[in-house]
Amino acid sequence: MTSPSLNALEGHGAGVVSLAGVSVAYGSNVVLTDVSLEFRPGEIVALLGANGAGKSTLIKALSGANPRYSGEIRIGGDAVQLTSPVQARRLGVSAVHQKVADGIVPGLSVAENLTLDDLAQASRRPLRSRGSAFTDARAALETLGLSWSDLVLGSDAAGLAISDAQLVVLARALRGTPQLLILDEPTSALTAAEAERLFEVLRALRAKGLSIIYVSHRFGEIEALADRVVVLRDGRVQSDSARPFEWHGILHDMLGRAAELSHDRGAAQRGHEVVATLDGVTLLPESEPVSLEIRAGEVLGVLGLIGAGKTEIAEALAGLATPLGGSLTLAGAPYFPKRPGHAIDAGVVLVPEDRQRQGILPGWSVQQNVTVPFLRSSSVGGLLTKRLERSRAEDVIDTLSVVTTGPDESIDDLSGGNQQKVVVGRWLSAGPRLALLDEPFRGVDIAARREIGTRLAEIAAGGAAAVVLSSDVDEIFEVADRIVVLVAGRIELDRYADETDRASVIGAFLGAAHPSSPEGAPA
Amino acid sequence: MSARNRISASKTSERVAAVVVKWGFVAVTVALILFFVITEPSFRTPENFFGMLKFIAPTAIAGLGVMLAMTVGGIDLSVGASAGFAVSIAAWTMVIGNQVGGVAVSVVLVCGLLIGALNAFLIVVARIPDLLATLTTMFVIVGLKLIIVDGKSISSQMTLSNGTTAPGRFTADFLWLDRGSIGPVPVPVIILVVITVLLWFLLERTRWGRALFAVGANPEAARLAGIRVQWYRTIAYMGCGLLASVAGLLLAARIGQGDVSAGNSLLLDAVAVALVGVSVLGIGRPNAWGTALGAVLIAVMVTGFTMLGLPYYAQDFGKGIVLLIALLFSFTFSRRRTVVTAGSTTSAS
Amino acid sequence: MSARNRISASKTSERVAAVVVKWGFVAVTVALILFFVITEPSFRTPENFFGMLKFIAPTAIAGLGVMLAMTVGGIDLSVGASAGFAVSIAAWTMVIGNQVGGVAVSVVLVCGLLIGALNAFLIVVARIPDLLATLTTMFVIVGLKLIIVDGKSISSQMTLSNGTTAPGRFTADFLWLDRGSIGPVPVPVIILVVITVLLWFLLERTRWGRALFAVGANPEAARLAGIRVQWYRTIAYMGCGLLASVAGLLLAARIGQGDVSAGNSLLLDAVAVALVGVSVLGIGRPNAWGTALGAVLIAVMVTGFTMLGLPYYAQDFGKGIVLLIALLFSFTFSRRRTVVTAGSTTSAS
Amino acid sequence: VTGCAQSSGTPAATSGASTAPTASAELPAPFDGDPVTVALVRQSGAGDYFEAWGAGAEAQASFANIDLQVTDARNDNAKHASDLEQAIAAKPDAIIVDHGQTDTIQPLVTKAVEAGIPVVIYDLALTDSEGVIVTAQSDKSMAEGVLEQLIADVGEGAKVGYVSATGFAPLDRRAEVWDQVVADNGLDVVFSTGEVSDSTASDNVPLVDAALKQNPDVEAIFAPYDEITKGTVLAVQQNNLQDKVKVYGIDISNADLEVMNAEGSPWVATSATDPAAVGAAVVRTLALSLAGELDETEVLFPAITITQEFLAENEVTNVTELRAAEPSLELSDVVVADWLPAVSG
Ligand SMILES: Nc1ncnc2c1ncn2[C@@H]1O[C@H](COP(=O)(O)OP(=O)(O)OP(=O)(O)O)[C@@H](O)[C@H]1O
Ligand SMILES: Nc1ncnc2c1ncn2[C@@H]1O[C@H](COP(=O)(O)OP(=O)(O)OP(=O)(O)O)[C@@H](O)[C@H]1O
Ligand SMILES: [Mg+2]
Ligand SMILES: [Mg+2]
Repeated sequence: MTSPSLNALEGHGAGVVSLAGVSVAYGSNVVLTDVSLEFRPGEIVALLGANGAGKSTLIKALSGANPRYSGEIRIGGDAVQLTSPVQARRLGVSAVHQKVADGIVPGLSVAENLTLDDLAQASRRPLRSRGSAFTDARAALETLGLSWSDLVLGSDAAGLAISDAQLVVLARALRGTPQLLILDEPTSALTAAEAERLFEVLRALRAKGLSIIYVSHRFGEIEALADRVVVLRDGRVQSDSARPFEWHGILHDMLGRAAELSHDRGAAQRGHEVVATLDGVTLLPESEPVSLEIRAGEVLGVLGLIGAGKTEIAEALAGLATPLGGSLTLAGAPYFPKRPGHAIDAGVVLVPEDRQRQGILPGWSVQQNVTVPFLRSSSVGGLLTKRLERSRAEDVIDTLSVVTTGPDESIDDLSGGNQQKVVVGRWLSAGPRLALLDEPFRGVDIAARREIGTRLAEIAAGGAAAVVLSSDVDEIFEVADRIVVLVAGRIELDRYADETDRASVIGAFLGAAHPSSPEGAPA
Repeated sequence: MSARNRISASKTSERVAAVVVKWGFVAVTVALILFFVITEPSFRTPENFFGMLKFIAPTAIAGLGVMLAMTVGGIDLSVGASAGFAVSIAAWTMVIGNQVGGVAVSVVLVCGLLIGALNAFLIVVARIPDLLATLTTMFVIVGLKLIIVDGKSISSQMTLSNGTTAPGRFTADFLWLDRGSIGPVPVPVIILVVITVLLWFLLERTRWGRALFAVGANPEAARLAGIRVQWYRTIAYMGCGLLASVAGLLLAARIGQGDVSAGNSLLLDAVAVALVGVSVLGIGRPNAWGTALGAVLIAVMVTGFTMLGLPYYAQDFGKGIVLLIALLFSFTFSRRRTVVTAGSTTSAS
Repeated sequence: MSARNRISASKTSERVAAVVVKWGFVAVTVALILFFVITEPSFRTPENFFGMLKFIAPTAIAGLGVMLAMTVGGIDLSVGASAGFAVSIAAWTMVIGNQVGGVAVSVVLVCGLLIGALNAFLIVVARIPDLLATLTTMFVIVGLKLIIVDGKSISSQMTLSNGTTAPGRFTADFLWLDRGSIGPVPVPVIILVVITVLLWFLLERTRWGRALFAVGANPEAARLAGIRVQWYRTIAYMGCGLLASVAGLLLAARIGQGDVSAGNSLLLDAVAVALVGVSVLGIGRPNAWGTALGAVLIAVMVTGFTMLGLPYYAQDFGKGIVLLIALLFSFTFSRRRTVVTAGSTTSAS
Repeated sequence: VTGCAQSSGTPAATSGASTAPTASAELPAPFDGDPVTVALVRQSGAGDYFEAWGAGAEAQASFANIDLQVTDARNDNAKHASDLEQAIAAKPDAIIVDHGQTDTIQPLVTKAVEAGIPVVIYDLALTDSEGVIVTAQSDKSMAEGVLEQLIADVGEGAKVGYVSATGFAPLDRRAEVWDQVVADNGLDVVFSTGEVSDSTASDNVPLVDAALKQNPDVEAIFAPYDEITKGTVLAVQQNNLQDKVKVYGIDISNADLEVMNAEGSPWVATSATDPAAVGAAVVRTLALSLAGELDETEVLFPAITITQEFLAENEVTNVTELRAAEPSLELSDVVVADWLPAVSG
């Protein structure tokens, strides 16, 4: 651990943001204790920590979104009391929060969402013309190197796919050139190519003297981007280190125990018994039919960009949507799940990609969130049995180490990653025959990722099939025995992990999507 | 349990706040009852006690119907109309159709289910937002009722269009619904208690109740969890229609004739009672006991204020103020924001 | 630039559906107007045209108030009560207080703002859900009004409690609000049009309007973007109270006395009109023109059906059915969620 | 117009069917050509009383070749004003205004008179009835009649209750009589309650119930509006006081008769006109005036007091039978002509 505070005395210069003894409590629950840190111009600081360590909480305090913090925050040497997001932005602090949904106003157009802050600015002309909103919106997108058509800019933001919504929120944060830019897991909903573009933008901003706080669970990104790594554990600063990063130590600081950055899964398992098949299924309106065998005893990783058709595969098998064409089989028999209940009864479960919209029952306890798909097996003759419910919930909490006060805590109070663990855990707790996981690692920390990976391997070893659908090459290599690359509804590659290598997978994955792309593989 | 799990250690102040939120409303009701018991001798008789419950039973039952619609995230503005429809149909069946009470009850209950099914159809299949759909149903049902009875109250001995006198009348078994009692307990009170207990049991103790709430909390997540969302919404609206028609049966038995105006004033009180029910006991979601308790509070206020000799308009004011105090306890002093989902106004698109 | 843009790829059938959704409601209104114009000679006179608009103006204005509350994601059930309060207060000021019309108007408007502020206080500060808060306000306001006027309608020459005769009366300038006209256009119609245009302009063309919508659609996003959520909600409810009292002023001028029952029938129609406004024109969010159009549809139905000689109860039924048809156009035939993929690929490379 | 066909279930039309009166002369001008258009602008048409009144008016109108254009404000006085305003704009041959608020209707009636449209008002107090034909059922006489019976039954100084509401013109007029009778006879008013709502009958039950719990020794209750009377009767029965408490009401309908006739009913007397007959008589008044055959400018329809005993003696169970037992209700000799017999009943 190196101490950066040697330069602290020089820190009175313009642009330095510092925290001294900052603490935050939710009710009587202290989640951030005595945090002292300094962020200097022209520096990208990675903020790491396990799920529930307090990263988002720190960011909310620093961006004015949660005025109820104690301790001192200084900006450019002046002590300030941050009371609202507007005030923070006026002082040069701009943030992109973890929940994308908290940044998008449905019903307003995409252009209006890109220029949402203007609505709060007294200096702006009160009259809004469509044209000027579009001009401003285009300028905002320009910072990310994007250019969207007027049709898109004029349409309702409610219809934006999550990755595009994330881009909108990012572009908005970059308007008005902040001094300190805070990004809370910005890439969890982006594809590699979009992430790479974002990194270029961030590097350019750093060169211009911005300071940037970057939260991510993807270490590759941090290695490629960060100048410093700050680790939070249980609400305290555990370490603060400069390049070159000593990952072994950082992981230990994060988790409180030794862990490895790279994970060797050993030999890829090969399943034999076919659990489910797609026969000539048309995934996207204009794509050719594909066929795919899903086998018991192996973890299948499906890799593809957003829009490649991954979700369509999952939805067809889970009974959410009927595929455009073709047929399915399960355990050798024709399979027509008309609704999710049929699929669940047949042992096919789906961890959906959008946790907030499709996974969580807001206001409900962790326990009730866990048991909701299994009401029948949690009850005797229709009567819900507390004991059955509780044991299932405790099982999920234990196997995935969910940070919570217990099964009765409201799911709303859990950190994002822990919410995701609850959703993943509940679906795996059923002992499925076929488990489909659509982007299951969004926002979960490395330890949880390992735990989920281990659970998937166990499920496969137990004679069931697991399918992970992801747009992240690292994740796929970490969990999958067999890798399928999907491009625009077509299967571009289908190999066991030990029969191929990253280069050819990435080639199939990106090559087809960007025939002339000069970009290399994402980190 | 994992060592990394957080420990909750709520402070005394938080616990006090929780108690206020949980029992504040009940305390207001009890305080009001005590006040009337002390100041008004006639308030404390058992007759008055059962009389109040009997008087509020139709409102409470209709409120329980609205509560049921609220569990799936909706609302039903047609309950008053459905109850009024039930009154006229019951009278029509017995007085003009010359049927016995049992037949009338069956016809009315079937009509209630059909009205519920109509609401469900408009909301689930035709995808009209619940507030709008049930408002429309309200107009249609009121109009239909008046067309059926030619805008007139149906009473026995009335002269029919063919010049003959109506053959039937409200039968004794039907009137028993209002006038009968088991021991000292009037029948409407028994019906109210039975329905409340059944609904409480259904919602809080069975998996079907849990599924209803899941549909209300996040329909998409519920669907993915294998819950038949559309089916449960249909059930909830049909249940609401059924309960509204039970309320109508009690009203019909009370009035003893097919009063055309019956049920008109039920809607606002039923909705109020269901909404209040959400906040009572700090539960923060639609629930049966809270709804019944809200109804009791209204009954206590109406009776007590009348005994105090307040004119009806001062009662409105009193009702508003007491409601306000109760709500302050439930919401303002509560740490967490209670989510009341009562009706969406915009489409899903 | 994205090639995967579903909007651009919309099929003809989809475009037809979009047209149906956008214009279906308008088409129903126009068809109904045409029908009455052809069948009823007295329907097609300019007097009737302005008469209908004049008749519906208070409902439409109260509906616009509800619409304003809906923009911030709320609703206001106290508009009918506020309008009724305005009627009694206007009468009290002129008849008992012996003031001129201008004073009465000012007093009423201030009262409207205060009622709106009370609602805002209950919702924003006391955190009571809007439905409950405004329902409570409704009871309180109705009760307060009746207490102020002793439950009596205030009319000129009435005997006061001290035995004297009320000194004042409704002044001519006040009555002009209903009886005056500019050219052939009655004053209430002018007021309605002005308010509609102003609200449309405010909501659709100014940043304050967009901020109101943002607060309604996603308060958390609005808060994080620096929009003063609580402030905008307060403004919306105060605006709603103001509009309700304007509606009350028009009613008072029309009735010419402090009718205690005025405003009672306003609530359901005002809410219906605002809700219908959401769906009209396929806009999918509260808007001024849609609300006004919904009010016009009601006026056309009431007038036309009366001319056809339908009894009042058949009108209820007709109202329900026409509403239903309009809603089917707006919701049922509309496509489900539009998915826009704006372009996840970057353009520069 | 259409209401005529649908109103066939009313006592009015039934009686018309059974004792169909016929005219003994041809219709005079202006009734001998195209139908005469008359706007009937009603404050409310809902409830049994108003239903029957409207049916009677319609029946008489169609007999006299009058095309009756009915608007119903449903107790919304603002709509009542709008309806009247639109009726004037439509330039009918005549206008009947049924009920209404003085200050609301007065200026519009003046406007109509100035526009040369003949106006007949019913049960509406105008400050300036110049050029207007006034008809009324006398609220004063109705209240006096039934209260006379009350005093006769329970005597002076009795403990009495009062169930009514304020703010409604007829109820306010009845209240004046009540206050006078209370003062003159030294009655001891132990409670005053009541309301008019969208469901008046059932909404008054809890109010009276509470009042009775507190004052079970009350001897008589005056509830001067049949919807309120019904609620009062229910509350009395609910408290098992029907043998001790007498209820006095106003108005009559089939539904009311059922309540009065019920075994042990406390509703001992009511004061009433036959609404269908009154509705028809108002139309006749208008017709005679248009034909130039009406001499008065004011026509009052007398009320009679009906007691429980009278009903029992004559075995009256519905309005048709009541009419037979008490023919004066039919108003068959009020405002009639050889070409215009009473048609409603
Ligand atoms: N509104 C809240 N009420 C109570 N506790 C909360 C609330 N929000 C967060 N917490 C708790 O605070 C702790 C820190 O949460 P925070 O969201 O800051 O974690 P994080 O480091 O961002 O985790 P993740 O990587 O999962 O996003 C968690 O234990 C969480 O349960
Ligand atoms: N041809 C298309 N045109 C427009 N939008 C599309 C098209 N194909 C897919 N989409 C939309 O893009 C989004 C993602 O598509 P899909 O679910 O097929 O991709 P995916 O591979 O599962 O991607 P991810 O799960 O990473 O978002 C969805 O909202 C989908 O409706
Ligand atoms: Mg976080
Ligand atoms: Mg997907």
